Amino acid sequence: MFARAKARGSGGLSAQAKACGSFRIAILLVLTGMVLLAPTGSVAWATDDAVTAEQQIGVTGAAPPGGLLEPILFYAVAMTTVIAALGVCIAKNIVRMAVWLFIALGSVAMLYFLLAADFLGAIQLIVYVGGTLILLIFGVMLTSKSPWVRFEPPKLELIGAAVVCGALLVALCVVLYSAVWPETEGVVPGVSVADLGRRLLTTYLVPFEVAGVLLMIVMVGAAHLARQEK
Amino acid sequence: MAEIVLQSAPDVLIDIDRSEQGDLHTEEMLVNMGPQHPATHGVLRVVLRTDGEMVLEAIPHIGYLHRCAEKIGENLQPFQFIPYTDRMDYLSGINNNQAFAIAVEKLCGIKVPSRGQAIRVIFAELNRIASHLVTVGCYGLDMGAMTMFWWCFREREMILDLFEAACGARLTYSAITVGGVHDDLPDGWVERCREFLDYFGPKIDDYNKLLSYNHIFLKRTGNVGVISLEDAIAYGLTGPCLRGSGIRWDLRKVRPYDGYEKYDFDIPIALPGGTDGRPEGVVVGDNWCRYFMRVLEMAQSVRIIRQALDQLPDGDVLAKKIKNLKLPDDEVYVEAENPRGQLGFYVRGDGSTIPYRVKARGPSFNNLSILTHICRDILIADMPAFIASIDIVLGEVDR
Amino acid sequence: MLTIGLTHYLLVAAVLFCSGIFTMMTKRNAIGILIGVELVLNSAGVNLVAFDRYLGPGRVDGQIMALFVIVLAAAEAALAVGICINLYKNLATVDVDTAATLRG
Amino acid sequence: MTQFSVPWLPRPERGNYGFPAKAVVAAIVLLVVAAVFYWVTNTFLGGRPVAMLLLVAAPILVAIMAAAAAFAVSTWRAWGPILFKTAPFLLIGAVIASCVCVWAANALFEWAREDLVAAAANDPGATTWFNGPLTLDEIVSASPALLPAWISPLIWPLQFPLFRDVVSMTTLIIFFTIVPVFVIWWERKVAGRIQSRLGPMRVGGWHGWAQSPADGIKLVLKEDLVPKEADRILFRLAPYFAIIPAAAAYMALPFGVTYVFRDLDIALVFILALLGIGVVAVIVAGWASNNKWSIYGAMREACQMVSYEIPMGMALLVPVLCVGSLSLREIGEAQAEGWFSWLAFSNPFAFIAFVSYFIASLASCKRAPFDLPEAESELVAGFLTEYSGFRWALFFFAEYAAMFVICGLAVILFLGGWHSPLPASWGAAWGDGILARGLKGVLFSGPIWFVLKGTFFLYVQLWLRWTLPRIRIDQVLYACIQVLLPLTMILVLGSTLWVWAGMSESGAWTVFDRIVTWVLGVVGMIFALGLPAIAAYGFYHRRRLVGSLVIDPLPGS
Repeated sequence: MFARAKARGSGGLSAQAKACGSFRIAILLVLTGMVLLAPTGSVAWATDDAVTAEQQIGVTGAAPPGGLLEPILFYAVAMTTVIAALGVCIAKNIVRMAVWLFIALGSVAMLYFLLAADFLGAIQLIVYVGGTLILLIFGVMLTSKSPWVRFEPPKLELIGAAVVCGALLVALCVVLYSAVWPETEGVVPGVSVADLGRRLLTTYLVPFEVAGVLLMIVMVGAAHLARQEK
Repeated sequence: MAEIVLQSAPDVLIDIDRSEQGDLHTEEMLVNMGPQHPATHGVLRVVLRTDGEMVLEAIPHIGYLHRCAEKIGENLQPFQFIPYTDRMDYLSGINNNQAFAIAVEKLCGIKVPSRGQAIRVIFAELNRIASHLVTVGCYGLDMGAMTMFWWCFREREMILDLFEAACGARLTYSAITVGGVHDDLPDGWVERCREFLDYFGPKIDDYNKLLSYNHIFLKRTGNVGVISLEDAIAYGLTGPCLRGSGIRWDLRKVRPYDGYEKYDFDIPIALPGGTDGRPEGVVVGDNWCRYFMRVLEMAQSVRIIRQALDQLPDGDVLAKKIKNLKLPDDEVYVEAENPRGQLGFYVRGDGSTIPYRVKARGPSFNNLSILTHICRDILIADMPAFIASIDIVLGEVDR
Repeated sequence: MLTIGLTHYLLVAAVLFCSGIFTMMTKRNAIGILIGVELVLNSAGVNLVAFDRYLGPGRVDGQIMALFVIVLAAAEAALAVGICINLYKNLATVDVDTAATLRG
Repeated sequence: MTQFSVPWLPRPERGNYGFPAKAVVAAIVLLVVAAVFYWVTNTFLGGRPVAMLLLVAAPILVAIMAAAAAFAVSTWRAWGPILFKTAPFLLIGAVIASCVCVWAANALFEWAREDLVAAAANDPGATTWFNGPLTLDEIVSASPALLPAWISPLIWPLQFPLFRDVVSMTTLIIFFTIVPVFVIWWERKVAGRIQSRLGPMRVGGWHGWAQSPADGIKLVLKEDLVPKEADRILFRLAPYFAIIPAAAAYMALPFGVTYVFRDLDIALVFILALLGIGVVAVIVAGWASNNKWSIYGAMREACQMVSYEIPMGMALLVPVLCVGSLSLREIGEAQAEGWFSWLAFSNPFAFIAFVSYFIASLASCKRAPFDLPEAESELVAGFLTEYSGFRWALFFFAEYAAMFVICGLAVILFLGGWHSPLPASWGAAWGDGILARGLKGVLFSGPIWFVLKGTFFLYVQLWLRWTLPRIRIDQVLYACIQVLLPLTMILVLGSTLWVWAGMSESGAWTVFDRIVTWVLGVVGMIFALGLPAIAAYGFYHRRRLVGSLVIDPLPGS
């Protein structure tokens, strides 16, 4: 129906066709987003106490990792990450770069979910996507109008950087494929957030406190830096 | 009669001092507010020079609604020009009719029958209430409190119904004409008007509860956009804007016309916060005071209408022979108290039936002139608040 | 191919790392460079969590390290944005080359 | 003859495929599908296809009916009116029917599972759920004897995770779609009532119930405008950034103990993270529109969101401290014992935290009085200025969906989640009969309570929006950084101390704690009962309060 409308060259109808297309895309994106964001490596499978058994058999327990679902999800998320990372490299506009970074950070959070690090994924979303990115965008808005910004480096420099980074990537791949890791096979127990918290307040107490002090200092420092001179 | 009330000096407009706290100094930006902006009350265009959320300078641009009203007046007989005055300040058409009619009557020496005068007062005050209801309601709308707008329009609809019953029109009445009122009141109108007044009186308390004394509203309007009395006088502000700066000046008391001297009513003026029921945080001359002037004036208008209805004399409503009236070779300038301030008409006759010159002095135009002076170093959110508080009608600004 | 192992994640992290380095090398905008740094830090995070998952299951050290990386990245970003704003205020640009020529 | 006109649909071309030909093709396809379906179910499900049909047919029916309606409307205009008018009823009926089916099947599955687990505990040799899929006979043996045999296949597929995921995802998407559609209509009705008018009355019959679907259709079919100077890609991408997090937040939001798509350990943090992402959409939308008002909206949203996330998170820490878990299921289950076990009444700090959370949440989903990013009287429409049609609708879908999530969080964390005000222990003696189970499911806990309470707080949000003026941006930031932030910090500290004092298990403290809980609970009850009481009073005295002229207007008006 819409193809015919387009063929007749009716502007309004083709616009409608586009709108319906975006409707379909929206539904598709929502569905894929929900599938991708569904943390499959849920800690519900991790421990062996009674609650977990309850969840395992309950209607709403998490799906077990493994099977066909995990590789599909991994490849989808990894593709998104890689494309977004390359997008950051290629983009010339600073705001587009920031949006690519947003997608990259989001998909890294999904990688964390796939790696059964739920808490880390959520923290990544909150801190990076909700915090760091806002800071970046703030910076963009404050500075995007500056007249002398050159986004185009010289061609030679660009090629040089590409060669260096390509070589680095190849070297990393070679190393990765030649290395033999003592990997654990199969489904491994995840880490519960309680465990994480306990470790953070016992074994890693000193770094935790130091990080707190650091954040404090950074807060004061950043406020001071951004302050207008009198 | 004019008494200048001593007032405290207005504080700094808002707390933000750019040199101290505006540390995220960004580039200046020119923003067009209007002519199709929802909060500029018609086709006002204000060009804002902004730094982030701060407005550094606001320059009004007018003329989008210019219809040569005054020039038309020089080509028509006075009674034919009456409908054009409706269209100047379209929210208070009756008051415009009245001002022009008084000017022509003074020029030609026409005596208006007493019943006509009383009906004029009733109409004028009803229209004042209707106009203030729009102002007060739109003030809520511009503050984001949409309910106020609907409540006010609910009551305004009833006034429009009354007008429709009396003269057949709901917005451009042309009911007051040279020499009196065009038609007498229909049967039963007085009772319906009384019924409405009984209903409307308590509503003013509702408005106060909903919006006037609301904490957020007070915080947003109190001590914002303060016009000092000197500025108000220097810029020729009139009406509620002038009284909102703390001076008791109302033409209905100062130079009574159409028998206003027969009625007992008060002229409310702005008082500093904490006195006479005014909330804390309010200073004389701020947005809140100008807004509250309208609320108080509505109550006074109700008083006037009640008295006028009680004292309504019998007799004619229209003087004889107003068509093909010969305007003497003389000039006259008369002002009347409109809801928005003093509307003055200058009429110059040359012995023919058509005026040689008609000139209007619009309150909105003069009130608007202070915009640039006040809207300096305020927040963007205060722009609509200030524009709504001086309550301009672009039909009358551009004429 | 169908079993996802450690190498898969490390590869993704390597791509992230290299594109971050590339971004840092080629962009002139201080904020662009900051974006590159974020990418590099994220690749480190992915590495840490992947090692934690595949080499030391049941322990949380890798995750805690990644947590610290995130925290430090946030701190670094706040500071760097502050510096950018300062740079912009003083020089009216965020071009790092301009900043370099005016040094000293 | 008035011809039914659907102006956006192209006129059928004569001589092209006529309606009868298409109808025949469609009928054949449907018949073939039905035959295959019947054969599959008959072969693999032990000859009990009826139940499978019941379970699976409802969603399929929805799709078929929607397709048929669109098909008929597009092909033959004469049939359009009938289908067009009946399709919404059929659709909604089918949706409700499928929801009820899923719900019932879920409940039965739970029941059978419990019996099997009990059997497995007694007999080590019995089949458990971990040894592979169950056969139908096992399910029949575990099902309650009261139930007819054809029910069993209904619950059989629920043991497969993929099937459960598909079913629950469908349900979630239906809920996610219905919530904004319903709330937008409801908001317009509430606004109308508060402003003494009627609101939508025409579309669809009873009180204009079909107003939002009609608006949705209108928006979808509007011209798809992208400003010439806009950043086209980001402009088109921004609405999806808004809606995907809002939809994904429903995944971790439990509607009941078992009614959750993914029961995460860290559900609270997960939902907060997703709600926080929404700000990126607003910033990108504002920037990409290349409109100064849009940029203002975006910057306001950035300021407001980033600052209000902190007090919101801090206020949410209070119930987390009281329960000691980040899992929403555990926090909800900790409040099973009726009104006085709800966390808002557990200590004074939690009570204040609830209020401050509600304020912060209003700001973080940009509802009035914090709707500065789209302040229509200041910024035209803020970041939405250049948006129209479907993209605009997506933003509103996201906003209203996020509103329900936020209300749901408030309900789970402070007000008993899916539990009723009656203590669940009252029903302990009722046994396990089918009637008792049903009564318990309605009286003491269940998704219905969660949805009801969430809807009530939605109403409070609407109510505030239509009552209060908008706050200025400097006041918004002042309220956050100088009032809410210190307040919530004190609340977290105080709540920690309270919980710590409770750990000592001293008798005097327990008594004191109990007294405080009772006092707070009574205060809350006064609030909860006072609202309907005031509303009833107002309704009874409406003639005096509103004025009889509104109810019986002047003649002629």
